[in-house]
Amino acid sequence: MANVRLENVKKAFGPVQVLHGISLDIASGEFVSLLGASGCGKTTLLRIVAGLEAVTSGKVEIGGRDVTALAPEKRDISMMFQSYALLPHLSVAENIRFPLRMRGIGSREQQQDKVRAALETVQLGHLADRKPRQLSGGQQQRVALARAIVSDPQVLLLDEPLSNLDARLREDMQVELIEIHKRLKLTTIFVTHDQEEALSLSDRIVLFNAGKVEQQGTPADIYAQPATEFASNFLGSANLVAAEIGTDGSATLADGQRLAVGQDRPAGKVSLVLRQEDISIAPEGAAGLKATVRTRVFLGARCRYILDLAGERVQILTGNDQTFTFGDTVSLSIDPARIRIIPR
Amino acid sequence: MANVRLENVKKAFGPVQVLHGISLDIASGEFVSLLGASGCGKTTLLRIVAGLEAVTSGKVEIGGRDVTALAPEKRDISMMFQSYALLPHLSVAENIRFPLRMRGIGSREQQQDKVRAALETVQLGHLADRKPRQLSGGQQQRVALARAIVSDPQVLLLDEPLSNLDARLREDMQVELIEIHKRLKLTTIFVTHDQEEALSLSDRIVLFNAGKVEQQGTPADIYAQPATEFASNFLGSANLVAAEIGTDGSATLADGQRLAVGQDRPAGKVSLVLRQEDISIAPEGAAGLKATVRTRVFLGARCRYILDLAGERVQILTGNDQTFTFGDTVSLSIDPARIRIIPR
Amino acid sequence: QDKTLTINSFGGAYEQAHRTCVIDPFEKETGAKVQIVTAYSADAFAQLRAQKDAPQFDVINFSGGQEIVGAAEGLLSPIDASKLSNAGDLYDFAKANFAKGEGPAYSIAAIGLVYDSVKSPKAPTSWKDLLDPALSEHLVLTDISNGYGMLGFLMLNQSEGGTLENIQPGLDAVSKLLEAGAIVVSTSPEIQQEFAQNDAWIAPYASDYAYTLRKAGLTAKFVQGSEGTPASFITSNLVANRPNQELALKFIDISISKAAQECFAEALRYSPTNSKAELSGEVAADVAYGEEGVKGLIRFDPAKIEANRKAWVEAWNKTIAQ
Amino acid sequence: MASFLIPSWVRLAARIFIVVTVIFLLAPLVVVVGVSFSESQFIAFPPDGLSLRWYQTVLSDTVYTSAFWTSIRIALLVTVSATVLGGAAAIALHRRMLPGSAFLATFFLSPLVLPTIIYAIGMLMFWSAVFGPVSFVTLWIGHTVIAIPYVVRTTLAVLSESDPFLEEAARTMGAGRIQRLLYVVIPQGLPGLGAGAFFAFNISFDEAVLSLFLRKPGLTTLPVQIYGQLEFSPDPSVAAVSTIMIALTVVLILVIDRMLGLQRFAST
Amino acid sequence: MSDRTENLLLAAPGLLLLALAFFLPIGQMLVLSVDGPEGATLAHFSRFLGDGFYLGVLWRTVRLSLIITVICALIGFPLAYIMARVGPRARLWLIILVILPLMTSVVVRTFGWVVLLSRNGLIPELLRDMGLAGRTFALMQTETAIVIGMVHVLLPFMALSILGVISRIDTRLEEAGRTMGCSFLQTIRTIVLPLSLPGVVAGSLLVFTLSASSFVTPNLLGGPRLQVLAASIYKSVTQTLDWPFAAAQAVVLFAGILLVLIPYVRLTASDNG
Ligand SMILES: Nc1ncnc2c1ncn2[C@@H]1O[C@H](COP(=O)(O)OP(=O)(O)OP(=O)(O)O)[C@@H](O)[C@H]1O
Ligand SMILES: Nc1ncnc2c1ncn2[C@@H]1O[C@H](COP(=O)(O)OP(=O)(O)OP(=O)(O)O)[C@@H](O)[C@H]1O
Ligand SMILES: [Mg+2]
Ligand SMILES: [Mg+2]
Repeated sequence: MANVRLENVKKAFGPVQVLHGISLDIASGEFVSLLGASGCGKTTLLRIVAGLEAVTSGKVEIGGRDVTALAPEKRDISMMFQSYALLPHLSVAENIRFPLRMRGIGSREQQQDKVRAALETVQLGHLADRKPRQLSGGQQQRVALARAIVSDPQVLLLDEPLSNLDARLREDMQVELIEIHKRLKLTTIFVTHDQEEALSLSDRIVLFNAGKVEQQGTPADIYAQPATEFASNFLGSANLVAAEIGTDGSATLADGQRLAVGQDRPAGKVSLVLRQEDISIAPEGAAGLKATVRTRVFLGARCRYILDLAGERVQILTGNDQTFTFGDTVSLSIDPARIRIIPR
Repeated sequence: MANVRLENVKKAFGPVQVLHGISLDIASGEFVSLLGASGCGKTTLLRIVAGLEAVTSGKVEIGGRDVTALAPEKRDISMMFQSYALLPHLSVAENIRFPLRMRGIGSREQQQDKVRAALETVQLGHLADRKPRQLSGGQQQRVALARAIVSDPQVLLLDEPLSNLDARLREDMQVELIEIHKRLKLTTIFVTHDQEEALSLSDRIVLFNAGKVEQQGTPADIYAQPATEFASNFLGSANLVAAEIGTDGSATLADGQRLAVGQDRPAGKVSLVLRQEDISIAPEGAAGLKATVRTRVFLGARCRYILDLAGERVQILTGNDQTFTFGDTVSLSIDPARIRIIPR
Repeated sequence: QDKTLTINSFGGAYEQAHRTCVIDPFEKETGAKVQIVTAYSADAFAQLRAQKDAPQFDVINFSGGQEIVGAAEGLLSPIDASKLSNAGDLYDFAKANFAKGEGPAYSIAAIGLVYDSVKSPKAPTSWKDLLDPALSEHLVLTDISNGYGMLGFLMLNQSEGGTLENIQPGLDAVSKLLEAGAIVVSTSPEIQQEFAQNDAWIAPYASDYAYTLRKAGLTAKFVQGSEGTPASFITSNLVANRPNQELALKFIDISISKAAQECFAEALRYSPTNSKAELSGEVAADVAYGEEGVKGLIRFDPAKIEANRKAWVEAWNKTIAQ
Repeated sequence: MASFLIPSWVRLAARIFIVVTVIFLLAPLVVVVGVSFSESQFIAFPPDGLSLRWYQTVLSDTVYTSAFWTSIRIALLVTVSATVLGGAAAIALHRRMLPGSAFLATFFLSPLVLPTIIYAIGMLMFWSAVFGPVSFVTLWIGHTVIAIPYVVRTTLAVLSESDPFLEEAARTMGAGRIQRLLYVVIPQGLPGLGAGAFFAFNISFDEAVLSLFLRKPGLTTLPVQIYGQLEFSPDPSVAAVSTIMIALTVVLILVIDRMLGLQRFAST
Repeated sequence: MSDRTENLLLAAPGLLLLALAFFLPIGQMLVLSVDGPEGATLAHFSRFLGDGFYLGVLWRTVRLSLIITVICALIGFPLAYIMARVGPRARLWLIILVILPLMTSVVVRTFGWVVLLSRNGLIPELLRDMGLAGRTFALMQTETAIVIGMVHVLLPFMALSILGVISRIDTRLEEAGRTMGCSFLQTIRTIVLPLSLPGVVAGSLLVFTLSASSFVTPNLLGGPRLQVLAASIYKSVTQTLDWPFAAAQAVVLFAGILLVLIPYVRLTASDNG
């Protein structure tokens, strides 16, 4: 068990500055997700924690010890690579046994038992003797996952471990991860591009933006109170609608429709941040803002509408109870407390 | 534009039988998604359509022509690989220009324009001169996507093209894909592990199970009427609850609770298939089945409850309006028409 | 008719002398052109044999007795002595086997003792001196795959009481010498190397090489052993199956001419085989000169050597093997 | 890679290792260079006296320059022919689609297994019997034969480590056979082809035995010339020739590097 | 055109050249090995195989070739690894240094060694000065000298063969190894070495066959007292003019090399998939 501390870590690849001073404190046994846009530096950060990449400046501590210049194999970490990095010359079972062998954990029999258990965890018991090249993409990813968790390291670094798995399997794996995490109290840093995954699994979410920490907090906090436009945009896929706050505190849209907003704001031009799942939709005639349906996107359990509201494109996410089609006029309502306002 | 027809295609890798006789008809300009568990043979099927893998038996037609033994380069297809297969010695721009160069499409300037446009589509205009090795995982994936779409082939094969992208980017890319598809009327076969993606993008979904086509149909059809247990399980993450149909046609659970079921069924022991998003949850006291909350999983816009219903584990997916915590007794209701019954 | 001849020569200073003494006069006289392939006898012979369907040499020169095998295998043409204007001037032994196909000997290298006149504690006088323990750590023997080495060994053998029928005494002496620290080399440059850098004092080898060493600035001297001086013949042979044999014969004729032989002796210290050749005193001192001098030379029967070569080489190899 | 990924003692050991290896590799060359400036007639080291006389000898002697050009001509031709033939064969073998690929790979190694002299004699006998006199072409063919194994081996080894999907990806992008070779397989095999081509050049340029037996007047290669010089009158002129070769090599590589960025090539 | 035809076409020119310009001439030479005065005979083989001396020569050839191959691999692998992992500038210089010796004639280079190793050469003198060797100590004409000279000649072949393969290995595999607890050296042993095996195999095939069949260097450095098979063949061809025996020795050498190589290739090929 060990905490991880990053202190103003900067990293540049030649002229390309990738991390602009990251400071992070991850408690022992915490499960932290890194969320952020593609190319924002998540993998780079993991690699720095693992010791695979030297920092340009800054400090890395694991378990209270300064490891900035410590070799990876001395850090008692385990990392799953985004590209899997399976050893092509070893079979699946040998790949998974590899960290045990290298760290000298247990006797040969114990190692084989652990390998078997890890293979069962990722539901690949029947493929133990295959070579990685003979596996499908998702199978390879699971082998990489099994290899990362088999050795019970102090710090577990997972780089998009479930991206190539179908929904069922993904849920199963999430459950396994949580259980392993709870059982062994591993400090886990988890990179994912799937918000629901991050929100459901983590003790804490760290939101990255272009090499900086944009916001961090518990899933509920960070979801409910995005601190910046980027955060709300990234997490909730929010709509931005231009409006003007009148003297009475209510907002007027471009076409003159008005709605109540919760926050007290000085009058002026603003953008309303409307999260797509906060807006509810009803047939014409109900109270609310009038909008026209442009597209309906079927998502199975849910449904996404693209609407025209006061000349702006608005997306909403709703259940599948009522259906509207192209051209229908609908009525939108939103809890004023959930509307955030940012100056324009 | 061309249709694609598979006729009883079988494929084995040595002793491992992977495809057990697949027949598929994909109309010209159709957008078809392949859904299925990890390792079920999706990639293999794409590779057969591309001509990269010889069939063990069966026939492949593209545009009405038997191409079973035709070389891939003569098929006017374009394929995005699950592992990207970017050419390491070429820059990003050169990688994307590659299919144009190979097919001799347009002059050098036109090619460069197309490359620029494709790069913009995947939002990577600024990285044109990098080598693939200097990109993040998601960036590499987008380069592969750009390379697949740049040459406007008759048939576009995409193998999990968006798995490494964050939600925002993923939505953007989905929109771009749909627009490209509409504009050029490409026949598209799309492998994904993301159901919502499949449901929202496709004209048709083909559900795979262990090398066989389990079901196919429009997204709405396949979602609403899963034909088999596997289908309902895979698509809706359904719960199976043991019950006994009484003579009055209602179902009795193990603990004696009763509920109405829509289908007419002879009396006897059955399993009820309850889709997790069809069940609604209310505080104790409301009408419905009594259940106890085991876990609540926060998913941002949604929330998943794991409940104990009549001694069985049941998952439900709901909005975030009301929250219940561990130990709460709640009341579950479900539209009888949405309950499917399968004999036990 | 094609007026070019292809011959082999032995490279380096030898080839230069060959050019001045034989080739230039030949070209001047006939207007023909001579092309040289630089090759030792052994390599040239291998090439000749392999190319027997389309030989490239017109005249081929050997120093290691290869003409005997070549003649026996029909690779060489018999020579009609009457077509060589200078044949009459040759000593008899130099033209003994014309009919078989062996060409005339046009030079003789005398095998004796090459020693370092400064470092060596005493000037050797006889082959027996090779066995002097004081010298053995500074003695260089030559492998018998080398023509000079073969003759040197046979002479040592003879001085130890052996004969061409029995080379065991020679082999015994060699193994004794090796035990005492002598070394074996297989090519001439290695001898130079040993003398120049590695404290070698004495080696049984040819007179012309002593001269080469001297020209290279070493303090090497040559003496004939008192037991006798074996001779190595350099022969000039007419290759069979070549179109312009007339021209080739003319070339051989010039090789054995008085002028050519004097020139060779002057340049390289080879002993002439032309009885008419006249040498200056300085040159004469380094070679076997005149009827008498030549008579003192020992010629081990080349036919016997050829017949036994395989066996001897094998025996020698086993003796020296470490 | 991050600097601390390699332990400092390994760095130190690597430095020492490189220094020792370089000393080992260069030791005889230093002797050769040293000897080339010697004043004396014979090869000795350290040289006694300094002079450039051997350079004068070499540069004014047409036998060396003409032998040099003969060698260069043959070596360049052999580089091309051996790389093309060997590279093509290696690519075919790598794809493992021919029956008995493993056997064929060994087959391609066979010219290395026999001492060249056996081949030289065989080739000379064969050529004389079938075609008559040997020529430049004979030597070219002979050198190509003994250079091919190098190209096949090195290329095969490098290809075996490359991503098998790349060629497939190129096919789906419409790359025909030739294009695939040109734009995917060859770039992938480049380090092997490069090494093989260099070996081929070097083998031909340094080959003495075959050249010795297959030569004829006017067809003398530099190694044969050097070999002859050493056999018949060893003097420091051979050292001077070799020193010139060393200097030429370094200059050539640096010039190519300036022009083409060899380091980029070397890094793939 | 099918893929198979394409590959046939690719391989055919090389195969054809080898068949016509190698196997035909060499076959003609090798049949001499059973050539006797009265028709076919195995006498040349029995002469070789029945004689301890020649068997000794064969054994020395194989033994020295093995030693040379192992040493070349031991030096060549780290050398190639370092070359692959240093910066591009340093790599260029290392490559130049490795190929420089190749640009000097083998004979001349070997002469360089002769000068260094002989009795008054630099190295024995150094050893003598340090009191490590006796008065007449020389490295010339020892097996050590042969090994030194041959390693020098063949090391570049080994190093460059391995370099090509190592430069193709994905560095992320090494990194993965490190995160799984491999020390640097363990990574080398368990990941880099197995993955560069094709290069090591290629290199050792070249080095082994070359050292078994080379003649100039062993002959100059080992002298006539330490014969290797190639030198013996050379002698039979040019000195004793006994070509049938030379051919028989060549056949034996060929067989000997195959005997060593086939199990080696088998053993290493199975790991290559
Ligand atoms: N070379 C091979 N030898 C043996 N089995 C193989 C080979 N290649 C693939 N398979 C097996 O074939 C099955 C189908 O593989 P395929 O790659 O088509 O799966 P997939 O549906 O794409 O899975 P994923 O979603 O995980 O990518 C897998 O179970 C895999 O293990
Ligand atoms: N060797 C390199 N040279 C230059 N830039 C690089 C190099 N490696 C990575 N980058 C850049 O650094 C940035 C961060 O890369 P990183 O792999 O950490 O992103 P990421 O957050 O993991 O993205 P993804 O979700 O797409 O995997 C990217 O913009 C990438 O282009
Ligand atoms: Mg990443
Ligand atoms: Mg797949």
